[in-house]
Amino acid sequence: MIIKTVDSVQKATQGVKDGMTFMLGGFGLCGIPENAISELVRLNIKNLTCISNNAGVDDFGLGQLLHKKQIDKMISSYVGENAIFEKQMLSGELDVELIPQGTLAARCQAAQQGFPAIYTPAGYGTEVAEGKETREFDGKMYVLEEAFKADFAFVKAWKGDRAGNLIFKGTARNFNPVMCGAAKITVAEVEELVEPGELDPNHIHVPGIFVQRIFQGKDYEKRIEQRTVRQKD
Amino acid sequence: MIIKTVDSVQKATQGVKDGMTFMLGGFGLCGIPENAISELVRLNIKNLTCISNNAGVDDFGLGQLLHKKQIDKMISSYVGENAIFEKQMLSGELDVELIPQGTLAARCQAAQQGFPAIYTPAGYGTEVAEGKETREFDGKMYVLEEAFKADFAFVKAWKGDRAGNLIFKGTARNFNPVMCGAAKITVAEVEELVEPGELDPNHIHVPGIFVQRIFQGKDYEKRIEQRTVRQKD
Amino acid sequence: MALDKNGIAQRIAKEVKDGYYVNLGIGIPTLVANFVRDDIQVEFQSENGILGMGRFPLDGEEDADLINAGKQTITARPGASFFDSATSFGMIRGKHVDLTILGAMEVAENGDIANWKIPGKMVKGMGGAMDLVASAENIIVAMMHTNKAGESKLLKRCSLPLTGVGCVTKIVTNLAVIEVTDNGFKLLETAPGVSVEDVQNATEGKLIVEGDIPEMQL
Amino acid sequence: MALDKNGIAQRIAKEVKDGYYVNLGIGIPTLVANFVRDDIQVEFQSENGILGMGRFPLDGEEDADLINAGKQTITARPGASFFDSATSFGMIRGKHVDLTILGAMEVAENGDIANWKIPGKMVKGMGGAMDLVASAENIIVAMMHTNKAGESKLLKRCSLPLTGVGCVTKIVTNLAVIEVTDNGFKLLETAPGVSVEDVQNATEGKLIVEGDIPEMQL
Repeated sequence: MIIKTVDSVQKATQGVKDGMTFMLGGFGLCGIPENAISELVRLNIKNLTCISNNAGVDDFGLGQLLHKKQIDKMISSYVGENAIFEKQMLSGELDVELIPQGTLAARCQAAQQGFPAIYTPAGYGTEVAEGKETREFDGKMYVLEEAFKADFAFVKAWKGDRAGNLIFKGTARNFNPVMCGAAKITVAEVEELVEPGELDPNHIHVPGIFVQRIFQGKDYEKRIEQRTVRQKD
Repeated sequence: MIIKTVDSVQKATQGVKDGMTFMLGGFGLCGIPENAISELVRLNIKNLTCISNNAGVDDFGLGQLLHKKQIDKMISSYVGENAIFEKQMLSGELDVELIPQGTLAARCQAAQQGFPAIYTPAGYGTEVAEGKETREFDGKMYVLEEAFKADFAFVKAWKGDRAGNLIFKGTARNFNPVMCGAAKITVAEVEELVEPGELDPNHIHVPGIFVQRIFQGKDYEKRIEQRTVRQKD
Repeated sequence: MALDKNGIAQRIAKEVKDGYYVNLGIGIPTLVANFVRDDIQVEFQSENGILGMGRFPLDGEEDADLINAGKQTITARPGASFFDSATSFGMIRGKHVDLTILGAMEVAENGDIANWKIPGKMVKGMGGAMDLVASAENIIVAMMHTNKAGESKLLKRCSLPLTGVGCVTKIVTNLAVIEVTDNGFKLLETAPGVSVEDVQNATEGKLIVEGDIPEMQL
Repeated sequence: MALDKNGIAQRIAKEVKDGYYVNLGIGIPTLVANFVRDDIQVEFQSENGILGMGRFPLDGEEDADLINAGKQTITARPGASFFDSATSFGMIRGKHVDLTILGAMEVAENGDIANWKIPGKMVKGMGGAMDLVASAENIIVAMMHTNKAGESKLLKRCSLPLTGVGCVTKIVTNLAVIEVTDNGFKLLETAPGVSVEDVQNATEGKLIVEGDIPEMQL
């Protein structure tokens, strides 16, 4: 098989540069590529454009890159949990493109699957559609949204094998699968790296062809944003 | 949970009528909804339009419907294994729309996911694109292909639970998942029907929301079209 | 007496029918799950990738890999499934979700909704709301009838940036149940102890009152 | 001496590089897998939904649920994965497959290919071929240089309905290896014992011959 393993986050992030566009998986802090983000913070590359549903919190996730002012532009659907973000955005330091969450997913998937653009009803008649082509199909209006272009996609899976095949757990799946193969280079970090053949080929969520580099992540914090519990009945 | 079980193929096919458009899963004879097809043959409904990658063989799969002249129109990508088909097509009895296999999959998926149409490079510059809108994105030409509209989708899965969740085996998956939820009513037949909770929610290929009726299939023949073996080393 | 948030949720719960897949927004909509009848089968979808969302976990049983769209820890019910964001919005865009319940800052008498941005003040983003309102055919808004300044949130036209156009089908507030019709807001029910005049006074958009208006049954 | 089908497959196998994901069409292309070097890592994709296709099964170990796009029973290698048809063509359309090898009835000097239909005679359908040739950047055609009537299959223009336009990058026939350039067919190698004149005579399209043409190494 074609082996995708690299033995460190340093090798996994080789080639990242100032001014690049990154996709980063995760929803809130759930399923984010913690190891890759830490390394991007350490490398201190600047002027980044980040495509990510959310922007982390002030001191975790993408919030760390915002804190060091490494990001010029964010493309996200919801950024409500992040005060640094809000400050940089209101001051004009940070360029922010807010887009519907389903459109974000669809533009990633289009990039992955070679669709140049998609038509979605989301945002029609709102400022999201301003300057975009709209079109009627069967009496309903749609907005044309183009596939994303990105240099790197950083995703995090639960298990992966050395051929790059990935399996996710629970809702930590979210945007991770649709970003795989949607950038020039996809870097996957996993909680458990196994040998090819150990994962049931019927259960694989992302075939290895969509992944260029895979590595065993470490020290996962997996922070919970809104710990909510019920009382015993 | 919302229970989708029906206890017979008769109940599962309730509402099928002359002149309807059906989607049928399977690739060749692999993963075809054998029970539903047999029932459609028995019901002897006519003037059907069938969206299916292939047309079965003379005496199995969709070939049985062709044999009884129940089908007016086939939308397929490859029909090379079926002499009845070829005869009906050449005589003009059968209307045939041949489309690229990836376009077939994409038009099903578009219907499932609420995309009105998709742009694909497949078929550009060929007779497949005649009369269709074409368009350039980033220097490459694409053809606009509309989402399918169908009355029923008949699919076959390996395992399913009573909530309609489906899991497929091997390459019997093929077109089945993308047809689920792509028609007004999706009917799934399974080799093994289990209780909700028995399938790992991480392993489900098609969430039950895309399935309206599910039933325990029986007497699966699972015919092999091209039995090919190697000699022991 | 006007309803509180739980009262609004309780009234909306009556709109949830047997066999429905339902997407609940953050805030009052989340409370609706607590009031759905036990004898009907309903599944909750959360757009971050779960169908069959269950209750909050017991203390100590939280799983960082299992949250809802509000980032709260949750559990999965038997028959649940997990999926990626593209599939999730495929369900929504493809109209497989039967009912969407969400909050709003403003609703207009033509069914327009605004709930994601106050220019210069608050810009959290639309999340999945624009996809939901553009696709769903059954959209109930749960909100207070007026804002903190006492101004009506049921308007002739929205003043804030829109989330979606002509999409809201019903509104349940602390004062009333209102249907959005081609001709404007049609009053269906008043909250216990709330008069038609109270509703009229709190509604800037055109309010249609036909015949006797029953009181909400909770 | 002109090559036979296995010879063509053997020569094409040299175009398969370490780390390639490869899609093989029906016919001669299928034979290529037999000749790929053992010391490089290659995975075969079959568009019906498998990556990591292995050898044919042993007698008695066939699985009706495990076939390739030619409907033949196959096996899966360690590290294989199964997926649906939309994902499969996502791989293809998204240019994740590195090399596509397929047969043809005609190839034109501008890279056009025809391989799915002979009007009035043969209409089997294009299967996945139109998707493959419209998307792949590295497309090798495996075919005999002439048809059964002895007519060239390397033409100025295709006479049959096209499968794709300007897409073929290389052609390996029983007589030669030919690159499709902006200026026409460029002769790269001749089969053992085949002369440049033989190739010229069998090629209707413009054949570019520059310098000494080496003989194929198999």
